[in-house]
Amino acid sequence: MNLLPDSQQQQILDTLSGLLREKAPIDRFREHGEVGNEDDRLWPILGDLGFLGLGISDSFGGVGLSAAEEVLVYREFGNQLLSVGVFGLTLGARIAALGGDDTMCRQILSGSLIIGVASSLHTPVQMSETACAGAFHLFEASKADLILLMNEQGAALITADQFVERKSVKPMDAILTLERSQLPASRPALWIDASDDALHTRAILLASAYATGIAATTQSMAVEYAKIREQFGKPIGSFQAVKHLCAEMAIRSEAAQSQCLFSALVVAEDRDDKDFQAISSKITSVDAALQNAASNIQIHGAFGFTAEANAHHFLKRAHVMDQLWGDLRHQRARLLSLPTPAT
Amino acid sequence: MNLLPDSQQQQILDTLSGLLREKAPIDRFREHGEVGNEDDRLWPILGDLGFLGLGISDSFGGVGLSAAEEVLVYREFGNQLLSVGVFGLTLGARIAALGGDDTMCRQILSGSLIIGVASSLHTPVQMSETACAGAFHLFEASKADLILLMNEQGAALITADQFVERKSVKPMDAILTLERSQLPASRPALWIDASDDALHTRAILLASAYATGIAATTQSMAVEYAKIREQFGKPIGSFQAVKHLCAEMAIRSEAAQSQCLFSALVVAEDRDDKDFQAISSKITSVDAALQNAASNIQIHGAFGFTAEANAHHFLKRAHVMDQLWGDLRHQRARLLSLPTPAT
Amino acid sequence: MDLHFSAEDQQFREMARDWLRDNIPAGRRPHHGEEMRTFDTAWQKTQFDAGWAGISWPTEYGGLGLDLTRQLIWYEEYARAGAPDNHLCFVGLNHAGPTIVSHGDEHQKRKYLKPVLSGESIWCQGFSEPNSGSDLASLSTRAEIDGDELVITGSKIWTSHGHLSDMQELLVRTDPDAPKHKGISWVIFDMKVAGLELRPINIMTAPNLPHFVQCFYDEARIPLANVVGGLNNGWKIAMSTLGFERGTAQIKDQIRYAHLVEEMITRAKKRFGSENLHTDEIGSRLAQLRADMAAARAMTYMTVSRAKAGNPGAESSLMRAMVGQVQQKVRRLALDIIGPEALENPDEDDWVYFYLRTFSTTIAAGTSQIQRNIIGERVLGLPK
Amino acid sequence: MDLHFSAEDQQFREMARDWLRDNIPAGRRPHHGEEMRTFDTAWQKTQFDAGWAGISWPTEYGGLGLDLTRQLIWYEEYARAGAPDNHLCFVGLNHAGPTIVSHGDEHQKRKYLKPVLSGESIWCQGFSEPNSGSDLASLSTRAEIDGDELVITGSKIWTSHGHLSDMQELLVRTDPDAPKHKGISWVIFDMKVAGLELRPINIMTAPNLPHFVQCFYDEARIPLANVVGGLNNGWKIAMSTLGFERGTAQIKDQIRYAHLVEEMITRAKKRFGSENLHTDEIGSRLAQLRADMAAARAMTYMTVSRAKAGNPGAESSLMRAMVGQVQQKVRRLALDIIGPEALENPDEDDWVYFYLRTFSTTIAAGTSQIQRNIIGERVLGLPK
Repeated sequence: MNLLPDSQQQQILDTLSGLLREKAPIDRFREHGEVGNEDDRLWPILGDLGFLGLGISDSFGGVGLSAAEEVLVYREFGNQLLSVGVFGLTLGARIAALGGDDTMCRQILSGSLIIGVASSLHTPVQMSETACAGAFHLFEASKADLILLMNEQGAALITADQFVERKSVKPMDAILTLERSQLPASRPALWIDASDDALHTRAILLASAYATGIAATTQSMAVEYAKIREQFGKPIGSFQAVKHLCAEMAIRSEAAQSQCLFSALVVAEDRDDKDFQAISSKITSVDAALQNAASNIQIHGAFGFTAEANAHHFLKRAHVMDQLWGDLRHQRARLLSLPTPAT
Repeated sequence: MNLLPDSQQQQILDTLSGLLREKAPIDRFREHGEVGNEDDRLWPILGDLGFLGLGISDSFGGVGLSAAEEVLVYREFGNQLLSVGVFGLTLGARIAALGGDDTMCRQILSGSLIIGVASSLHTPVQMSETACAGAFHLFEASKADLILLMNEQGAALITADQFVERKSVKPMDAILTLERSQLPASRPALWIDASDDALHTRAILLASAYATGIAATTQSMAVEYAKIREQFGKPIGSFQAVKHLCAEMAIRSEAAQSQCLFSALVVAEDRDDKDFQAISSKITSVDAALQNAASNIQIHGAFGFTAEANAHHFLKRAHVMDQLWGDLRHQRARLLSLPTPAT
Repeated sequence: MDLHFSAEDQQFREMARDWLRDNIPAGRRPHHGEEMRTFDTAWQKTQFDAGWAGISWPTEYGGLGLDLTRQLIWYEEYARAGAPDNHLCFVGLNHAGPTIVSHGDEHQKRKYLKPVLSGESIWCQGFSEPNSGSDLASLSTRAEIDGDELVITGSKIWTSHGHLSDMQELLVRTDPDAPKHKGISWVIFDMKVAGLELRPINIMTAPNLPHFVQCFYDEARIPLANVVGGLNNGWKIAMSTLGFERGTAQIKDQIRYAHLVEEMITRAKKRFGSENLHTDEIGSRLAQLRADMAAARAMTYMTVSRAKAGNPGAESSLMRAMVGQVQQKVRRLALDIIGPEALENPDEDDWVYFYLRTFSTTIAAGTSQIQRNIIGERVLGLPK
Repeated sequence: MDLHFSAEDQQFREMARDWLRDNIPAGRRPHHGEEMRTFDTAWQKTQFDAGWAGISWPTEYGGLGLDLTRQLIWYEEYARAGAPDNHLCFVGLNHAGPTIVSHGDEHQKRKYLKPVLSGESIWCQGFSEPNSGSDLASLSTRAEIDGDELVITGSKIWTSHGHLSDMQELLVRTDPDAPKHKGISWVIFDMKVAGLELRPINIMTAPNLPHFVQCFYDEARIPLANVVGGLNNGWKIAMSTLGFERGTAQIKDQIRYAHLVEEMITRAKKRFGSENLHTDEIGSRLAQLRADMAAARAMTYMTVSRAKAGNPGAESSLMRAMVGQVQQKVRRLALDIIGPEALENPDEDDWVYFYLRTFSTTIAAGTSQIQRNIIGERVLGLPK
């Protein structure tokens, strides 16, 4: 039993972390326009280095590792607020591989297919091998070939042009493009039933890993600022009120990170309690991301509220992570309905 | 518009406050045995001075004032943790007066009838002019002649011997005697329908006034202790963590007190929003009482947890106030169902 | 104890209600730029022209000279009517104006007060500096006396709407050798004088539109006569200015949030079904907020009652803190009620804008930590 | 990263599970007095006799010499089996014992350790004084050296179960002239020596039965050889003792609370109906607690992982604080689930007792404020 990364995992982490710090510094958003980002330029690079196919078997062009490694890299993605389009690629590649579509899988892993992400606007949603339908938010779908869509029943890739009444809306998180759209009953290009693979559980897990990145980064930002910003002749971090706020952030961050790594291993082993653990992880990590992002703004004072501080980007992205594949309210209700895990 | 007591009200307050400090200091509980109290010795004295019949018309031996004055004295009762038997007297006298039973009313006001207080153990409870029935906790009923019973339908006085299967239970708040009992369908000795008088609303209001007393007293205890107790060479109240805890107590206490006085005036005028205001008052004040009592224990450190510190009595009594006539959960659900007040 | 307003108060209330119903501006208030300024100044002018501006200001300077009860009634009717907040007028009406009323000389009063009430003059605040936030007294913007002028050099930051303002209440250090609280002056600064440069600062609610500005003063000159309340006396004056903000201005917020909570309840009942909401976690939080708002209103009445008894006291900070707490709860709950739509920030719906905006309100009004220090020390008498 | 326990670990787990199933004492653990002592010592002896005591203690002093993973497994199986906590053995097993293991000399180890494991010797703590609570280093109980003895005069307070204990880990001031952290010694005090008087202190859970005692030392004599870790070195030793408490002992609590939360869920579903609980405010809080407890367990695994990597670190204080927070939430929620029965405190149902008891646990383990100071300063490196 060991929750710490082994040396191979640490090497993956170090490589990725160095790459993202160079190619995707948080400050990259300053040079962009009102809405959107240019992270799709990173997909071929990430694909090339194997980061998009960590959990895909090598016969489909992947690396043949597990959910554990995926979680480690998604935490890094969260640290740098990578476009949520990356979820479309990782999970889309898995659908393609499980669906036996070698060509599509390799296209995704090379970063040459763009996959948007659908998030349900209202229940009910229809989801089956023969027909998917409903009302959705579409993230990062403006240039997408396919749209990723999933819930407890299964996971689908749907060709983008099947979505109708598409309408760009002004997003809270202006780094991401956001549309509203309807999907009339449409046969998915690929469908993986939940009984064949717990893709939805994995999606929840990856969103929670991303959220732990937000929680950890905002904690570091706040602590660093509290060490250097002086008021009344001393660093604000020496005042109990600020110190305790930072301590709360650290507790939440450690809780989220530990549960995320634990549940990654449970998902990797396909244990019976995988939903229990992954949902617990999403609850803990989204809560940590939302609260730490808010506290980070507060600790930065008026500066934290400005557009030029990066603090607000983390808060807004935390809300996106909350909504993806079911918000806190939904996850709490689901968690309560599950049996006590045997182990 | 003025929420401050006028000079007559202030005089009532000063008289009562002096009396209780002399006759009912908090330390009186130390000299008592394992369970119970001797506050019934105070009833004739309080009755004699008119404190039990403030809201009763003078034709029935009362003072002819309003819910405003009742609330002021109940806050004092809460400060000194007077036996909850006093609710039986105040509300019982009102039932007797409204029911036209002059003799009974005067007996109650003179402190010569003892009235226990029933609190519902489970819904459903049957409540009507012809039959009341249900399962109840009985407070201070060991020597009682009558039992006070009420809910949204109306208010009843029931002769004590109609309650069956009476069984003493060990109370959390050991200053009060507590029994479990059943009431088979029984005709009340007196019944006042809710359509005739909002006795239940008044009961909620008085419980909330009592709770504001708990909130205010525990706040003062905590603040006084924080001023004198020294650690690390200075009073603990100079540390932000303790200071802010005290500030939170003061905010809650001021909120509870203000809303209680405001709702007393609304009840006194029988305004349409009387339930809205009284329920808001109970929610605010019980919440303040519970939280302030807990914070008071915390600020006193290990000493706060001892039996010899009085801090625990306030916490336990706050829980009794929560249960009387519907706990926080029940009151929140009721409040949400009410329309927005017009004024 | 008495809930009744006098017949005169009641009459005032009815007049206010009638007037507001007929006169509140149609259309949505713009959140930014000149459009916002046009909207706010026009609405203020409408109130002034009809004789409703400056309820508690002295009549000789354009106000109505009425008591705090009337001010309360006006705010209540204002909120009930759904009248828009004219935020741009806030500093003038609630900080700078009342300061000049209390501490200004006759010339200053005659010159500066009426344009505030009439909406002609928009004021902003110049208190915080890059290195002086909650520790305001450590400010270092210098003003040197040169004949009958002050020559100002330094920088102020977090000046809301500075680029849309005419005047600024400015704190400057006039005696660098005195202890930090004793060398500060409160001055009236004209935003049109030479030597002032503004750097716009965008905020998270609208990353592409300026909200704050940073002000750079490079030997900017104003008359020495613009010092209010005496040279080097500015700290005391500023504290009383903040006192104004901590007093009556909060009443309006309290009333506004009460309405907002009722709107949230309506919206939640619509989304979840009112029959499902009773013991729902969102229902329970809404009910608690409803009780909180009832209590906040009662606290307002208590504050007004104490003020009428000639004893305003530090207790009003309790009401202010309560409103701040409620705002935090409202913030978190609002998005939970909206659900997935929370990810949109449409111009025609204020909820998400409001959510993001509260992050700044909390900071601007002095952090909750500072507020709790004040309550602990000034209300409860705990040691520093 | 790996979730699997080794085959040996697995075998240990199964043996532990089998043994516990067959051997945990029947009947409810008494909360007070000699009955409690009899129960706790007997249960500890049963564990010792069967070879389960002192999982991580050195074998030469009666322990099993196993690693932290085995300790974790034992706690997990212990909780799963519903084995009763023997609180009276807590100080010996988790404070005094580990301190002597780390800092004691050979004689002290031989003499004092085995009786702790076998349940023969109950230890209590003598740290706090009437005027030294969270500011422990300001303690003033004096110990003067007289030949080969220490002569102790002063008072200790909040000694849990002092009246039921045999030995005491005691902090005394041996050099009154040194700076306050440098004149303290950690000594082994025998509760049977002359010159010790005890004053019982009753607590709110059971106002008529003593829980704490205050100890009065009037020239009580113990051998100088009872000083552990060197004269005037006691502060460092005590901090490491508190470190033990802050480490593994918390694992047991974490596991216990996880079970408690599951019990609460069962009880809530019974009272409210599981179909009504999904978005209920109580259901929502329970679900959050379930997630919290899952995370607390993962934090435990993280702590054990770090320790195995030779890097235990201050981060274990995060796990400890998390468990403390959960305890606060459990406390508030427990009574809400019970409803009106919360006003009863029956001997045969632990819920209300537990609720009241948590008030002391929070205080005893160092206030949450002190904990947060430690996290801020030692984990995050924020300035004092």
